[in-house]
Amino acid sequence: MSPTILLSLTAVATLGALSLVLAALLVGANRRLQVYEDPRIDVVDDLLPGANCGACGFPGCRSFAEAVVKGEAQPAGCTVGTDAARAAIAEFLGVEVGAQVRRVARLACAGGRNVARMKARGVGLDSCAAAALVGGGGKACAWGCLGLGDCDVACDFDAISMNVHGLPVVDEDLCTGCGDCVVACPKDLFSLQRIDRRLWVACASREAGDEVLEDCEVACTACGRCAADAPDLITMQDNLPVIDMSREPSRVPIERCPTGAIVWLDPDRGLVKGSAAHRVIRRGPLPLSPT
Amino acid sequence: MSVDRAATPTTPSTDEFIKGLWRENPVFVQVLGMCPVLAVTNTARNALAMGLATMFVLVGSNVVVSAIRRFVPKQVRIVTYILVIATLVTIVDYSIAALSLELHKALGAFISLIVVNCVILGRAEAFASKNGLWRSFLDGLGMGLGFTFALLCLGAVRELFGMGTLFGAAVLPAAWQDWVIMILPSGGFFTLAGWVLVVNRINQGRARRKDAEAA
Amino acid sequence: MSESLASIFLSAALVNNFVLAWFLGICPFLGVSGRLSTAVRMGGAVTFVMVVSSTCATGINMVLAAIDAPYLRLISFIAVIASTVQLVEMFIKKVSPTLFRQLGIFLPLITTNCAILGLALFQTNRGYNPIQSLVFALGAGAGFTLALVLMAGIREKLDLAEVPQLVRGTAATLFVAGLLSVAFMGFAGLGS
Amino acid sequence: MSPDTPRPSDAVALPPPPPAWPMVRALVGVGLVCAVLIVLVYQYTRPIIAANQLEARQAAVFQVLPGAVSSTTYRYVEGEGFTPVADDASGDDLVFAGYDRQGRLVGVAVEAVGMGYQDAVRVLYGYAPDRQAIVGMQVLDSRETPGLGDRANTDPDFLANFAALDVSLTEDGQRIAHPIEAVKHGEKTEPWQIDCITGATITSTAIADMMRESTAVWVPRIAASLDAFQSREVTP
Amino acid sequence: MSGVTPGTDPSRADSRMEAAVVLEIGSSPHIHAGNRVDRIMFHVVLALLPTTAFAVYAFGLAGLLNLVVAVGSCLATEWVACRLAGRPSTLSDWSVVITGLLYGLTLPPGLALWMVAAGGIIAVGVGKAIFGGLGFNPFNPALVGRAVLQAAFPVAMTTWMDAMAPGRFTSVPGSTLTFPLAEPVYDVVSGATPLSAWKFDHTAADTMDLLAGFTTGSLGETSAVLILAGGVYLAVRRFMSWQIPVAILGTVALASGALHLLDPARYASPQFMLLSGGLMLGALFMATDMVGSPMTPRGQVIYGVFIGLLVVAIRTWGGMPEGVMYAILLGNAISPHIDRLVQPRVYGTGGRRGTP
Amino acid sequence: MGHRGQRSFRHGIHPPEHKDETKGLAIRQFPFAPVLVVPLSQHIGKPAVPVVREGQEVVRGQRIARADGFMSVSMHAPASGRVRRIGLVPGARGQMVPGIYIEPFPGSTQEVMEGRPCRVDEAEPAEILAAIQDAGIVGLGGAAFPTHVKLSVPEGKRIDTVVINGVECEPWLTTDHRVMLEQHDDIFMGLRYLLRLTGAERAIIGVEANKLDAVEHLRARLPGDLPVSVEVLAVKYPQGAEKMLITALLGREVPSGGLPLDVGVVVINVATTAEIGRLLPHGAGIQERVITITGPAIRDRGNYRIPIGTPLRFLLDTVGLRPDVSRVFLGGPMMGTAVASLDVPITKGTSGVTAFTVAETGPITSAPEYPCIRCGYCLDACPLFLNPAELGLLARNGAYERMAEERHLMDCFECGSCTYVCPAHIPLVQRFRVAKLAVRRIAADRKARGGEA
Ligand SMILES: Cc1cc2nc3c(=O)[nH]c(=O)nc-3n(C[C@H](O)[C@H](O)[C@H](O)COP(=O)(O)O)c2cc1C
Ligand SMILES: Cc1cc2nc3c(=O)[nH]c(=O)nc-3n(C[C@H](O)[C@H](O)[C@H](O)COP(=O)(O)O)c2cc1C
Ligand SMILES: Cc1cc2nc3c(=O)[nH]c(=O)nc-3n(C[C@H](O)[C@H](O)[C@H](O)COP(=O)(O)O)c2cc1C
Ligand SMILES: Cc1cc2nc3c(=O)[nH]c(=O)nc-3n(C[C@H](O)[C@H](O)[C@H](O)CO)c2cc1C
Ligand code: SF4
Ligand code: SF4
Ligand code: SF4
Ligand code: SF4
Ligand code: FES
Repeated sequence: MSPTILLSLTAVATLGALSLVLAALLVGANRRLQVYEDPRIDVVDDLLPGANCGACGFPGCRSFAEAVVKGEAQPAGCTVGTDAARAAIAEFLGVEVGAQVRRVARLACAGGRNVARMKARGVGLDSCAAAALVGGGGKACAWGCLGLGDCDVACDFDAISMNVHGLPVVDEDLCTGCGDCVVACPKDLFSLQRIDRRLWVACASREAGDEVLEDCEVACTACGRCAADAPDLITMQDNLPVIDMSREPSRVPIERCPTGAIVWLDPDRGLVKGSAAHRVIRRGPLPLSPT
Repeated sequence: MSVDRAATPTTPSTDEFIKGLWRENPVFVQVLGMCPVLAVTNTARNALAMGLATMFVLVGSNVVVSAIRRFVPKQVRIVTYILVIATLVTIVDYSIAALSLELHKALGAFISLIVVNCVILGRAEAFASKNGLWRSFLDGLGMGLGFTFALLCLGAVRELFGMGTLFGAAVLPAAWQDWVIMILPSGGFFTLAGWVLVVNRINQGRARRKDAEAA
Repeated sequence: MSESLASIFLSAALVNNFVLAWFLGICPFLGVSGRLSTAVRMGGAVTFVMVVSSTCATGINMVLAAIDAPYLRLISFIAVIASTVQLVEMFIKKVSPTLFRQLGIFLPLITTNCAILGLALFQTNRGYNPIQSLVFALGAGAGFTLALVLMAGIREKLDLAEVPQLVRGTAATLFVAGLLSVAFMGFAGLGS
Repeated sequence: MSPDTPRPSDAVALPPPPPAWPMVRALVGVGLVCAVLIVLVYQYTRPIIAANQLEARQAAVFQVLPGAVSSTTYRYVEGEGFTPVADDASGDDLVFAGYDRQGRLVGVAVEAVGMGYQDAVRVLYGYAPDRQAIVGMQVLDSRETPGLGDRANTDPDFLANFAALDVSLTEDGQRIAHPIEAVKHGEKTEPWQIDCITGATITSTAIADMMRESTAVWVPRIAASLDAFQSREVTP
Repeated sequence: MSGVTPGTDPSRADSRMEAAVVLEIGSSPHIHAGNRVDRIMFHVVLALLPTTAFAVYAFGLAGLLNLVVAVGSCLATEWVACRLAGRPSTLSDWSVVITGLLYGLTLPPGLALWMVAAGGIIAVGVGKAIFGGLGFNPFNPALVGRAVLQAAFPVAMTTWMDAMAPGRFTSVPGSTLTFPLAEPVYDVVSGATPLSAWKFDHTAADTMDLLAGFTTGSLGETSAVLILAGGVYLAVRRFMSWQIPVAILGTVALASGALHLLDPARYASPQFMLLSGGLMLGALFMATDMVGSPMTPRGQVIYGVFIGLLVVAIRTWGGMPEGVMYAILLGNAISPHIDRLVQPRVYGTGGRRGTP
Repeated sequence: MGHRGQRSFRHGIHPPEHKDETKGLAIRQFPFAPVLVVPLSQHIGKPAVPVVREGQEVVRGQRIARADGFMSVSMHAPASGRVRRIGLVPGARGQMVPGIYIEPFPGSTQEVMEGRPCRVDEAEPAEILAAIQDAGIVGLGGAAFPTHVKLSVPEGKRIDTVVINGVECEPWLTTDHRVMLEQHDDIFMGLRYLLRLTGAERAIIGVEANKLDAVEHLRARLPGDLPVSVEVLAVKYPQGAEKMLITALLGREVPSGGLPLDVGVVVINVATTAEIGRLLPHGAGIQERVITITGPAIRDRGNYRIPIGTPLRFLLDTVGLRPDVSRVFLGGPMMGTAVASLDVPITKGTSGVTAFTVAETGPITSAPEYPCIRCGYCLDACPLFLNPAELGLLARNGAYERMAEERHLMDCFECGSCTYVCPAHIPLVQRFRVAKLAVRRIAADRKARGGEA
């Protein structure tokens, strides 16, 4: 035999034996050590956006995927991803997409620096939470937005931006309804609302009477006109109108509001006030009022 | 049950070639195959040789893996791929030794270690096992070139500063003070860090320009 | 060469630290050194695999010497090591899903970790006997773990630092690696 | 139910255990093909590599034994002395005799190993029995610092130490009369001293040390069996 | 209820709040101890001045140029780094001056000035700025500068000139003024430092010489007395923790003392170990840099012992005659772990509990 | 200051005391404001429920609101007058809270109305407890925690020591000091109630060494039949915090997350004790308290007995305020809360009003914030052995949950010692307050979303 053939035989025999042993080991291992995990979870997880934002109410995308596979949640529960992705999941699992009306964050305050007064000079950390801990942040209205943007920082989706008057503005297209701003705001001004409920009370002041206008020119004075005009939609509680969100909203209640505290959130035109609301055209901030 | 996630490629196949050069450069962007990148780049010549050797194995393994991908069950995938790669590396190893013993000595164990270069198995796993022959070939070629390019970047800088030469030829004046650290391990880390900074900077600039265009 | 076991260990762990002086296992060194807890586990896993593969390599060397087939060394090393790692991986997945999740995608990367194969090749090149090989593997594993743990400690600290955007990530890690490597030069000549 | 077989509530079938045959087939098949390939390449390159290695070794031998043009490899076996072996033999009991154009023994080249600044350093030195001296030295393998320790192989001043390094034997031929020692740069006064490289005292000392130890073993052996090397037919 | 009711005295009517005031709301505490980072740093500079002055006296013009370039390059790098990062300049906090001074003091006098500048740029650039500046650097920046130089130019960094050389105030060695990036040529090369003399020739320097600083070595490793004085000043003013230097010096004394007792011929005496090389400067001014050292006193002792042991090990068994720099850098590397493991025991968690 | 041999706790700080300004000034009666503002929630717990109508006339000491459940106490009219309005009143933290506006009758004699007395030697413990709740007594040391809740010992626990907190470690304030000097009889009477109620075998009054006159005063008058001693402690802030006080006096350590009860102790402030001793024998309720009005911006500093509900504006008008005032805070400078509005009233928990001028606050507001240089001063200051530096770094990066899980954030009682010493002027305790709030909100949000996952 030529040396090449001899060598080849040794090599083939050795490697053949080696790979046989390895194959046997792996086969055995696959039999005995295999851990079962529903492979569909991986697939669904892959189809989810991976933002782990919690808008679906689950701790992360993967646990949502597990829930969807188990049938405990519907694909539509993820409000962040695209419609196509939701449809793909539904198709893959052979289930309904499910209906879920999107919820977005709504801010119950319209008191920007141009209309709401400060009564003390805040020093220290540049954060609403920190400011709220000392004297409530120095805003004359005890309920109002401090405008230091904790909500802006908290939002992972860039859906919140601070406007020139120091008020957060929510971009409805970007908002996923994850609720991070709700947790972040020390004044509890954010809440998640159905996107199709466009009647909104942009005020949280529980004080009544025209004195509140000294603190904020767009505050609700609790005059009750809105509730009077749409009694089945609105009730007055604690000096604030409360909208019944289970009902189809209408624009009627905003019409006679003297301060424009109750508004219609038009998707295109933004915040629409009633015709009776006095117009504020001030652009600069109100001066600090001495205490 | 399984959804083929790379089912229908939507990109032109030339993209497979180009992406490895910069956008998905295995070294600067993916940070893979770092050991040879650092270990054998103390001279430009070593870097080039290592780059070419790796490219050969990368292209070869991509092609073979792509060819046999349908016959290999997923449980033995890694071992099988590694056998293929190891064979190719053994071939390279012997070939280099036959070509130049000196080069073989300079590259040392790192030729053998091409087997475990994460880039190679990474491409086999992530790309070749899911794509056709031609695309896999292009992918291997592109990644290999990108890898070689990165190695050369390091090798040239390290050799120039460390010895005042390039590919063995003196390019700096005789009075040049060598920076010994450049050919030491720490110099490898620093040079790579420097290059990553440069790449980051370029990419940042690009992103900014793109943003500006979009706006 | 009949080196003493202590000097083999010291050399592999400190003087010629696998990661910082020899550039072996850089990928996991850069990849898994973000959190200390993971780093420690990865170090343990690598050390374990090193011991296993060093033993395998000793055995393979004997067999190959017997049949005089040095050309099969590389392929046998890597095949055996790869399957062993895969077995270990499956074992861990079964025994401790948490550990598995923490090491995540890096477990398969141990297979493609130069340090493992490098160890097998070096011990062969240096002609270590089985006991020396074992000590060498332990030293290399300890050195790898040490480098990883030191890096992780610093990276956790840097997580809270104001590292400039441009440097954050890989570049910062590489700079720290370079500085660690410089610091390890202090061990030069120890144990000889 | 054991933990590895949880069944999802909705009846998704557990995947069947993977079939063994395709796995074995794939792995063994690939293994066999690889084996053949490797053998082919090995067969093809082996002679070339061997020739390269021989050439490299001979080049080194010729360098440490100036004047030598051919060499023979000898193996030393305790009690039996030196016997010539094939040129591609390996082991750490080999020495290489170098011969000049006339077939006369120029000297014997010996390998020595020791711990340097960073890692092991391997050198080859040439011993000329007639001059009772080392006549050349080359570093075969080292990981010393470039620009410092690795100057041991390039620094002409340092290499000059080994042009005629005295290793004459004592009267009884058992020991070196003046063991090799290293001294700081510029302090060499005796022919058996090695003048260190500035900035690389450690490497220099290491080389001196390993040569002292090696010569203590090999020089008496070689000197005692000079005859074994002399019997060499001239190859044209 | 004794006393008069206030506010009823009509003569004090003017003191009433005539004008409304604007209040400031800040959160408590509303008072502060009054110490400030820049003041602490300034005191460190003060404490370093005697050592610096002596270095200039001992090495003359070369030493002065060295220190000026060292401090200048560090300051310049910091300024550029702040510009690049878009931060306000931090030069005024004095910390870079410390870095520059200490870095300069670790260099061999006569080192080419371009190397000094390169090292200064590395010290602040790679040692500090890339990690976010003051307070975030994992390693001691001054030592990073020196360690990188040592690795880059090992020959230049181990070529020494004699202290107290005549004519040192009128001329500088040729190597100092080497053309940038060119290899220096040495004219006045001197003997070895006490440590390398011990390592390679086994000759120990005189203790009194070491104390006073009449030996060869880096700029700042000469006068142990002045360094100690500065350190004691800082420790007394609580600007630096005394635990670290005490632990380092104590460990070195104990470990080398034990070795010396075993074999006085092979192992140097403890007083020699303590006073030679950069140990004093390192233990008192560099290991104590709070940024790279553990925060708890117990952790600081562990850190000090670790550094001390490493110093003895490297000097005794390692490849190099001196190991303080590497020991401190390695100490920096483990200090996050010391900090993690040696946390103060939080009140009310285990340990002392009350018995009801 | 570290008086050798005097007991204390470890760590802590030594801010300048500034007590000489007022400690020699006897307590004076403060006049009635034209309108008193009585928040219904001056304590921790549920607000009280009004039992009067708008327009109704009330007599000083008359109950105007009743406790709403156990975690609540009654409110009493601070003056004879008319209820003008029941609505929202400004709170110290800037919020609007429910409260009652009372217009005192000018020229009224302001006799205090008494109720059913609770006799110490006859009453059952449960009756004493009810009487304390009825008297509207809450912790006057600052926290305003309902005292009866604190004194209700749950099944299986035992109190062996009642600690009376006369430490008053807060700089500037001298309220407790004056109470100890002027109301020793009330204190001892209160102690009788406390000992009887808790069944404790002894009581210790802890006083810092800067009030040695009070110590001597009390020691000279100790009733022989009471197992009570007066202990002198080294001067150190925050020794008045109950955990530190317990450690200083008894060497016991209240477990993390636990209460003094867990080590068999209850801590009651001297003023609270005095109030118990003053009110219970007459069945009266709290209508006033002693406070220190002090600070560089105040003209007529002193210690005053002031009606609850006095608005700050009237208070400062009365004592005179310098025009360069910059901050007014309720309490002392270490723990006090700065107010944004002078409409805020004095409540039961207010132990002092301090006003600073720009001279004091300027250097603090203008000091630049440096990065943490890891000097460890804060570690040396924190009485709870937390690691404020690490916490500060984590807080800066918003890692609130890690702070709570790994670094005992929730143990921090916000004493501010760390901020006081930090040379980098990092607002540490401020960040910790935000962090604690965030941790609570996140936890609440989790809970609301359906449990831990
Ligand atoms: C980065 C670095 C590399 C070094 N490399 C070597 C080396 O390869 N060989 C050596 O003998 N010494 C080496 N040294 C050690 C020092 O140069 C050592 O001080 C020197 O060997 C002492 O010799 P001298 O007395 O001639 O200065 C190195 C030092 C450093 C910092
Ligand atoms: C930092 C800190 C400091 C305190 N200082 C005092 C003090 O000086 N005097 C005091 O009576 N209570 C002080 N307290 C409140 C006590 O912890 C404790 O609540 C009080 O003594 C209990 O008595 P009380 O409920 O009667 O107010 C302090 C609390 C904290 C957290
Ligand atoms: C939710 C809650 C429950 C409490 N329960 C008790 C209690 O059962 N017994 C008690 O002695 N104190 C209790 N405390 C009071 C505290 O131990 C402490 O006295 C009070 O918060 C004021 O102390 P400080 O001023 O030191 O913070 C409780 C406090 C809180 C916030
Ligand atoms: C006691 C003390 C020692 C210091 N030692 C050093 C030092 O060795 N190296 C250095 O660069 N800075 C030192 N500094 C300054 C400062 O901490 C240093 O610039 C920071 O390391 C930069 O982040 C020291 C400061 C103090 C207070
Ligand atoms: S909405 Fe809330 S969080 Fe956002 S800026 Fe206003 S106060 Fe701050
Ligand atoms: S009409 Fe406007 S002001 Fe009146 S209650 Fe409605 S929201 Fe408030
Ligand atoms: S505020 Fe909190 S962290 Fe700071 S010293 Fe006080 S208890 Fe410690
Ligand atoms: S006192 Fe300030 S600077 Fe010092 S360690 Fe604490 S937080 Fe850092
Ligand atoms: S190349 Fe070495 S570990 Fe990746």
